[in-house]
Amino acid sequence: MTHSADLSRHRDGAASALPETASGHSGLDHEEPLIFELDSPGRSGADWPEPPADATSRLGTLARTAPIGLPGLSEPQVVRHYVRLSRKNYSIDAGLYPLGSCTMKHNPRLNEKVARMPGFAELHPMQPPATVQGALACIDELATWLKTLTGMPAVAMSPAAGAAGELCGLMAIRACLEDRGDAREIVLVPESAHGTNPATAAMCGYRVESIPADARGRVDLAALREKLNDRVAAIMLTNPNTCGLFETDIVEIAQAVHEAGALFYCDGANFNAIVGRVRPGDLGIDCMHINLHKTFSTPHGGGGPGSGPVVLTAELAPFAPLPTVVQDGEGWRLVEQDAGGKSFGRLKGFHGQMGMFTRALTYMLSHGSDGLRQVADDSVLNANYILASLQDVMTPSFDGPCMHEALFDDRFLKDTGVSTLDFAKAMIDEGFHPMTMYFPLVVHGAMLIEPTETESKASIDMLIGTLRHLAERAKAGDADLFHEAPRLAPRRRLDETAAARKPILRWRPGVMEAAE
Amino acid sequence: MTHSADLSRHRDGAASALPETASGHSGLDHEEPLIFELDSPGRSGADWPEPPADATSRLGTLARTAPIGLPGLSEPQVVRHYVRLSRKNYSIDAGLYPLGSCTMKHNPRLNEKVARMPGFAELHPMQPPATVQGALACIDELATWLKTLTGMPAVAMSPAAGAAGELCGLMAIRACLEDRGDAREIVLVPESAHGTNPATAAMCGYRVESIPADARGRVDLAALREKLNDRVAAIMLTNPNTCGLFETDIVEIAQAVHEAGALFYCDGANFNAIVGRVRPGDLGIDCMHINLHKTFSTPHGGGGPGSGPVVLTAELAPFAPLPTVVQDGEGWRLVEQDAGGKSFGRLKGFHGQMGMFTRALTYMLSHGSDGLRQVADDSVLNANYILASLQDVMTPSFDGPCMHEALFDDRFLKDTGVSTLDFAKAMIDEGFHPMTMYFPLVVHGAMLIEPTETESKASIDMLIGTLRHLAERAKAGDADLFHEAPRLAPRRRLDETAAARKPILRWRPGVMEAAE
Amino acid sequence: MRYLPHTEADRAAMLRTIGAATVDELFADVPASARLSAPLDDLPPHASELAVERHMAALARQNLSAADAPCFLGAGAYRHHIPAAVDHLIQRSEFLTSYTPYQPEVSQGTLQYLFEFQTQVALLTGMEVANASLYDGASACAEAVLMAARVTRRHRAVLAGNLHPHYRDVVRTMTRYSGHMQVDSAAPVLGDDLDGLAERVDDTTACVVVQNPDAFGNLRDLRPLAQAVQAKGALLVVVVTEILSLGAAMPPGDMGADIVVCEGQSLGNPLGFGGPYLGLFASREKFVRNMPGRLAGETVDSDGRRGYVLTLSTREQHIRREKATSNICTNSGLCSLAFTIHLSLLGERGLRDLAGLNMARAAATADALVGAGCELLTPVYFNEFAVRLKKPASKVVDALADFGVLAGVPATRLWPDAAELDDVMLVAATETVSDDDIAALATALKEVQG
Amino acid sequence: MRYLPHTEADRAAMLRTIGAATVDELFADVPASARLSAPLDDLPPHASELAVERHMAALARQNLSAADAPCFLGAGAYRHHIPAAVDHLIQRSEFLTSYTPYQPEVSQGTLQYLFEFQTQVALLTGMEVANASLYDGASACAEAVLMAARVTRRHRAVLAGNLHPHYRDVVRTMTRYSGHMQVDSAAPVLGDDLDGLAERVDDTTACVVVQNPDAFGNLRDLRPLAQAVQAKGALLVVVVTEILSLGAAMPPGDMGADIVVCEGQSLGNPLGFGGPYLGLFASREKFVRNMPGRLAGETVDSDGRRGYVLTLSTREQHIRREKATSNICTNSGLCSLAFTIHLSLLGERGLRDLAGLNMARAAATADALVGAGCELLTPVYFNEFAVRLKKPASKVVDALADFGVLAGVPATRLWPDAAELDDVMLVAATETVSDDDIAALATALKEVQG
Ligand SMILES: Cc1ncc(COP(=O)(O)O)c(C=O)c1O
Ligand SMILES: Cc1ncc(COP(=O)(O)O)c(C=O)c1O
Repeated sequence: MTHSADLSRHRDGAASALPETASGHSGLDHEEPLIFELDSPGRSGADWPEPPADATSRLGTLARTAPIGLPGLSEPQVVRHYVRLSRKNYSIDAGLYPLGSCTMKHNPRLNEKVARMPGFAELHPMQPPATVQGALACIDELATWLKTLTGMPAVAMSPAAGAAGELCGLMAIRACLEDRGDAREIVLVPESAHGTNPATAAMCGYRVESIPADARGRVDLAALREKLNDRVAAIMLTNPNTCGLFETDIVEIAQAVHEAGALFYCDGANFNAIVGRVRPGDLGIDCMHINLHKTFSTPHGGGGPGSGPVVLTAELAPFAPLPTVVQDGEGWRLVEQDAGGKSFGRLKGFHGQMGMFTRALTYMLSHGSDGLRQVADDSVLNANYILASLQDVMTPSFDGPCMHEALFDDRFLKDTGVSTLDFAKAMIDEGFHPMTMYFPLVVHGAMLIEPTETESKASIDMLIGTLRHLAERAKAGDADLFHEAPRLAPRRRLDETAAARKPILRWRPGVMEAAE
Repeated sequence: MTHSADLSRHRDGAASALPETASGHSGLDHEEPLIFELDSPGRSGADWPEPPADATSRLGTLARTAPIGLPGLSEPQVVRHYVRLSRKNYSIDAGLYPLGSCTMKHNPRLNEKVARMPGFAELHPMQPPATVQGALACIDELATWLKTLTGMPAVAMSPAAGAAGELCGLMAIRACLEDRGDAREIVLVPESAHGTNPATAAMCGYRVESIPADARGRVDLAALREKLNDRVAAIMLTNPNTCGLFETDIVEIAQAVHEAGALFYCDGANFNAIVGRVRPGDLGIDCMHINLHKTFSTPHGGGGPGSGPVVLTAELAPFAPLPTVVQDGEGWRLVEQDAGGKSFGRLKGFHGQMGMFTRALTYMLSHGSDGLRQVADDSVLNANYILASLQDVMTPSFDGPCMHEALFDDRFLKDTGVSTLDFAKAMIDEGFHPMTMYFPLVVHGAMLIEPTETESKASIDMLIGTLRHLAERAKAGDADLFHEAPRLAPRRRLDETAAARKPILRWRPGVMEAAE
Repeated sequence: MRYLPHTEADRAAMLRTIGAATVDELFADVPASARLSAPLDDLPPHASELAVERHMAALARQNLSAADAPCFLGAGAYRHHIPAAVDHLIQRSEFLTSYTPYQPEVSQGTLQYLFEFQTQVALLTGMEVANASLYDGASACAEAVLMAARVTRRHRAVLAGNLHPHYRDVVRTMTRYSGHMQVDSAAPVLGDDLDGLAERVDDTTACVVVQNPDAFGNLRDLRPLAQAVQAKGALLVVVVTEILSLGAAMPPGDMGADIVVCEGQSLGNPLGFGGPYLGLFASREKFVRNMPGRLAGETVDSDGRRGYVLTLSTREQHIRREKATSNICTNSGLCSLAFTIHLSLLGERGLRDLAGLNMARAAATADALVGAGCELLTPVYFNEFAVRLKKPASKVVDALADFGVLAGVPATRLWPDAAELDDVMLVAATETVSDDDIAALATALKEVQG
Repeated sequence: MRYLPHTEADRAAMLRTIGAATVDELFADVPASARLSAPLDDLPPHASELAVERHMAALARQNLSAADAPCFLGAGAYRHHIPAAVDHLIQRSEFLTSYTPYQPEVSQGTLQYLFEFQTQVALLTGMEVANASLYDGASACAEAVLMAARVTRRHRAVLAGNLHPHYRDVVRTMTRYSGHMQVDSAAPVLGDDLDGLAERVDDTTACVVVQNPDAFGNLRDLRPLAQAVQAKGALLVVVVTEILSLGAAMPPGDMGADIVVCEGQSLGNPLGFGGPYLGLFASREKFVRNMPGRLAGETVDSDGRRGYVLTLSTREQHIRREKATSNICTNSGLCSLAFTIHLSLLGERGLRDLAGLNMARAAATADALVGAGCELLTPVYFNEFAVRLKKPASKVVDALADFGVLAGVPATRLWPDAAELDDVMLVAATETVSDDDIAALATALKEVQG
């Protein structure tokens, strides 16, 4: 299919809400082919001089001879391609992004600027330490912030994201238990936990057992006590939990876990709710990962990269992964080898997500101790405001106050013919990104709304007004509105079943032509 | 009007093509209030420490005491505001922008990067010359390129845009004529000229007389000869002209003008068509401005800034404005005062549009001599391709070959009830920016299409296909489609008459509320 | 070439459609004598990004960036901290690579910010209306003089002695041939340049142009002047070269100005060796049809929704041609965007705090200079003042540059003929000046002056 | 605080709606003993952009940027020229500040580029399918081993001796507790680490992991190995740490690889002191339901228009939880965008030219080093090779850093226990290395080695 052939492509059959155009474009929303369909062989958006003819001759028969199949585009086409694609995305910059558990807060541009300073961005990870003292100092300064904010004595900086942090923490726990000579086999995880928790436990060779929640949406302490025994290695508990609630019995839980000889992994993905308000170390946890890409505002980037440092107790610290940064009389050193120590090893190619460290530290310095506490306050205030404002038209799953996110379920949609999914898709037409849906699993048709602290009251009022309106229309029997949504987005609902049944995971020459 | 009040705002009366939403938003296209409507007093998106209480006390009664009235927003709101606004704009990055006479070509990002190097961006214009040798060398290097490409011995770098360049050139001409003791009063300008030409001539105290075009869209040489006399100071001629045609008789015109004791100002806005192909100096012109923001790709920025250096003959050079850059044994110097010389003075606060110079030089170095010639070739090729491809359905005003733009008039719309304006607005729905309309004034309902060299064949084919389609629908009597266009843009047609009749040129508190 | 999408096959196919054998044929209208047969060989061939970037970086390295040195230069261009969000946002493709918003349906982004910008400028200057920008402060000043002439139908402009001499020169240049203007300018004075100014107004005077703070940093009360000038039927044009001063000082509008022109660089725009900058232009509403430059205005679309358009275009060259109020077309679009974003970030409070901070930094700098033996010449200043040195200022400034300190602007660089200003240096201190910078200045100065 | 929109009035109004007197009440669920009553005073208070930027710039200045020094470091991270368009485009708000594309209707931008990215990775590696990225090359390598175990239901991994030791270590770490994996790794050899490798495969072996070019830069023909390994029912996992090498060298897919993992940093991503980087993961199509990580796939919307979604999610943690193929959730999204944009800019021709240029630069560097008395240890290399010095490499490298030259990576930094590698240095030369850089290296080396 060539670009211009689009002209003849008419969508027939399916009823569309949008007027037809000959070009396929719709005003400022441009249809955009795949880069492969924009190819002209021999064209390039780079002007590298042709290398000497014999440049690759030393490869002999190992030289690549057949065409690779990469498309040739000029720079203007490449820029346009990605600009057009970008315009099909929702973003926090363009609107409220109330994805519960994701902490879609404003990403300050100062952080981007700092991360690009050549003194950070253009450092090779294997430079002699004397030439990277500022970088090591930066890692250490961030580590100090993390330890101070969490009240924990140690931190492992290299995990690449939250899930890697979980692995780091659980491996430290397992190494520690084995070091105690007390290998165990079970990890307790609440049903409400994020999928990475059980997946990580499994990667650590543990069997996952779930612990029930009580009617208040918290861990059932009594039930937990029953589960605890000498085969339980650890509990993985998210706090505030994925229902957006603080685990009221957390100190007792920690005590019970420790009494049973197990350790307490805390999932800190929701740290935003309590930063500066509560030090998890004061609650008795043993380790916790922190998503710098949530609480500390490094951008999500459409799926990553992230960074998941793990704070640890003194007991777990010796098992932490390498490398680590230490300061001695001569400056900062990077410890890459564990001289006879107990480190469980290396988790990442190099030292960690430095580009996220510079951003997160910039963010912390900007807010300061006072500002970070205000972050927690405002994020919790906003969620409670939403909970209070919508409780008459939607169905909150638990009593408030909540922490930084408000959880609703689909009881208010009962008998309307509208599902949580339908409801969420209608938000798209209204200019909002949907909330997190069907998570956590402990309530039916969950809708988890996390406004974050960087939304203004006006913006939140607009969300509340829109959700009220939608709830009322659902109850008024206007199910079609929901079933047809979204109508105003670059695409209407996509056929996910077909995608999974016969996966097309890459472009292949000729395939599109054949399909038409 | 508060942001949330939007919820209750329904557009009634006027028939809209778009489905209604409660929020006023439409998917990814967000309605956005004015910044003033987003105000919360006391809020700020900057964290300047409060200055010492007595900081402004030295101003006494001259201190500003009453509120200024500026709105208080946080950074997240500011970022969202401008991101949302940006999404309501068409741009060259997102699509073909066939504005004739505007040279909307790709703006390479390398140029942006270079312009932001601290060694350029963070120089104060009044630094000691020893500390800005690289900047002066850069200006001189760009000057060399401009002189070489145009075949002219001198260039004045400070004019801020094309119009300022015209003023620069005409002032040099006037100063030169006065220096000759031969003050004159008339400037000849073709009717097809850009509005800045007569406006500039008037600013220079000249009376404008127009010269007619012949049937081929060029200056009528015979008619011109008749107009020439000893009261004529200069001719201002655009070449290639605004009909997209090369002035075939330009050498003879120059001769005739010079014989009459007048001088030849060439408007170089269309230099893109001939760069590397023709040196205007070889045609006999006396001076010419170059829009760096056209031919040399500095971005248009939604209206500016630009840069309009003027190349000059040796005769005119002494009259050029200050400051100038000269190289001597010790390096580069900035000549800010004309020691008893003939310079007509200073045109700009400082030395010129340095930020555009760095970009333009980067662009030139990237293309090189060979690449710039190819620019001319491809821009001309593209325009002729459009002309040839559409001549059967639209009405070209003149025979080809054309230069870098193809001119059509509205004869093909005769009796269709569709105007040039309607036709152009229909392009918006199809995802294209309209061409330049109703300019030049010499043909009826002009449509001036300049694709530039940075559009691919596929992209141009898509434009051609779309215009064919629209022309056919107009002829098929589908006038409604055109009258209602655009339906798919962020706004439908705006009432310009109302805007001019009772101008609202600024926000005032309370005005919006009252209006609703 | 990375920016040129055509392959040779594309070109051949297009030529076939055109019916031409070669591209050369398309240039048949060019006189044969003027056709270049090959690329000019006195210019280099195309180069990779890497090569070009290296070349330009080498040039940049030959400069002393004000970011790497204590910098106290002002005189109409000021180094301020630009929030990171500003540069990010102005680089949005839709702002950076769009044209003048002539098609309002797909230009609401630009039009709305221009409307907001105009409002901000009007508020800052204390005026009723403002336009969508001119090239820079100096050319705006010249346009103000021309507009005053149109409004008053008079042809004489009186310039105060302490108007920035570049502004004075641009006024002279741009009025030289236009409308028989006569420009009466005075020499700079270290004292009060308002003294005797009103007396220079006669019944042919279109306007008096005065800068506040003046070129030596003096902030004055212009109300008596405004009354005197207007009593004689002339307009008062007030020039502000440091727009930030209006965060602390009484606005020209409150002092009675008829037209206010400013250099807007300080907000959102880097020093950039002098350009592109941003001319602000505000006036009384009744003069609006005589204004130069573009204006964005509010209206509604055919669905009744609020929207914005360029308006009152009958003033402009593309409609009115030789009768236009100015020849300006391209203006300072993106610079006005940077300005309005920066000001939106600051808001009322941020602007006032920043202005106060500038005053405090300037006072600290002045104290240090007085401590280093300089005489402070400016009694009431915002963030810029003049000092008398013990040696010729141009020598001192050059010597300090060798110490890596950008100390100030010698008055004689602005007024080369004013021998009495030989030992006078203009010094500006903004929020970007640190205590270390001030100490470095004072130390180096002691070293140089002895 | 500039990032926090609420005024005190907003907060009060919201508390009223909630029915709480103070925000403290909302934290009532926190055990009293753990409530902090005030901001932690061992951390500094909030600061302006200017202050923060100064602080961070001071840290950055304490580093020797590879942009300011001749840089010959490789060993799994390579300094390449990144086209300016890449960084511009990845900073588009809609890419930078969006989440994982779980809502496809408003995420087509991300989904389509992921689909394109997967295709590019498949083409480069010569494999059938690729995923939407993992954290980095090393963790991708570990995931490959785990996947091989799932596919083969075997539990032993054989690692070639010249696998980058960081990769080896990450494999060891991530398999330590997972699925009873047994990791058999060998010591590095300056010769051929494929020698005897196939013999280490037994019927419990899930896979053999081999790096190509290996950690010393040797490019080898893996076809015989692939056959031998697959004949024993094991999979061949090929690791590529310099993805650019695939612009010149036969792809692992053509050599018979079952799984290919690469470090993708070289395209589009800065050195950044080691991260974030980009794990590429490709395999045979038949293994796709065992793949870790996200996959974008093509489908249609309800209007029949082509579109993209995340698919086969039943492999992933958010659906399958403890049965998932990996625990990965957040991946390297934006890094994959940078990669795909860079590769789109290069295209087939640009990639090949760039790869050839790297080979030429490396050859020139090798010549200069041999000229300076080094012994070249790598017979067939792409842009990286090992040399034997006359002195211990770590001393030489430190001494050269004092000359402002980043000369290479001492082999003992990677293998601290390999005394026989004491005088071996790894050297990489990309297109960013100029003739002057090479001369500076050679000169400084002669100085240091005598
Ligand atoms: C509660 C919770 N835990 C863990 C994670 C995993 O973090 P990451 O995506 O950074 O691996 C998430 C992320 O969505 C989460 O919400
Ligand atoms: C032919 C022509 N001349 C002059 C100009 C004026 O240039 P500028 O807008 O840079 O002042 C233009 C710009 O549109 C033009 O097209």
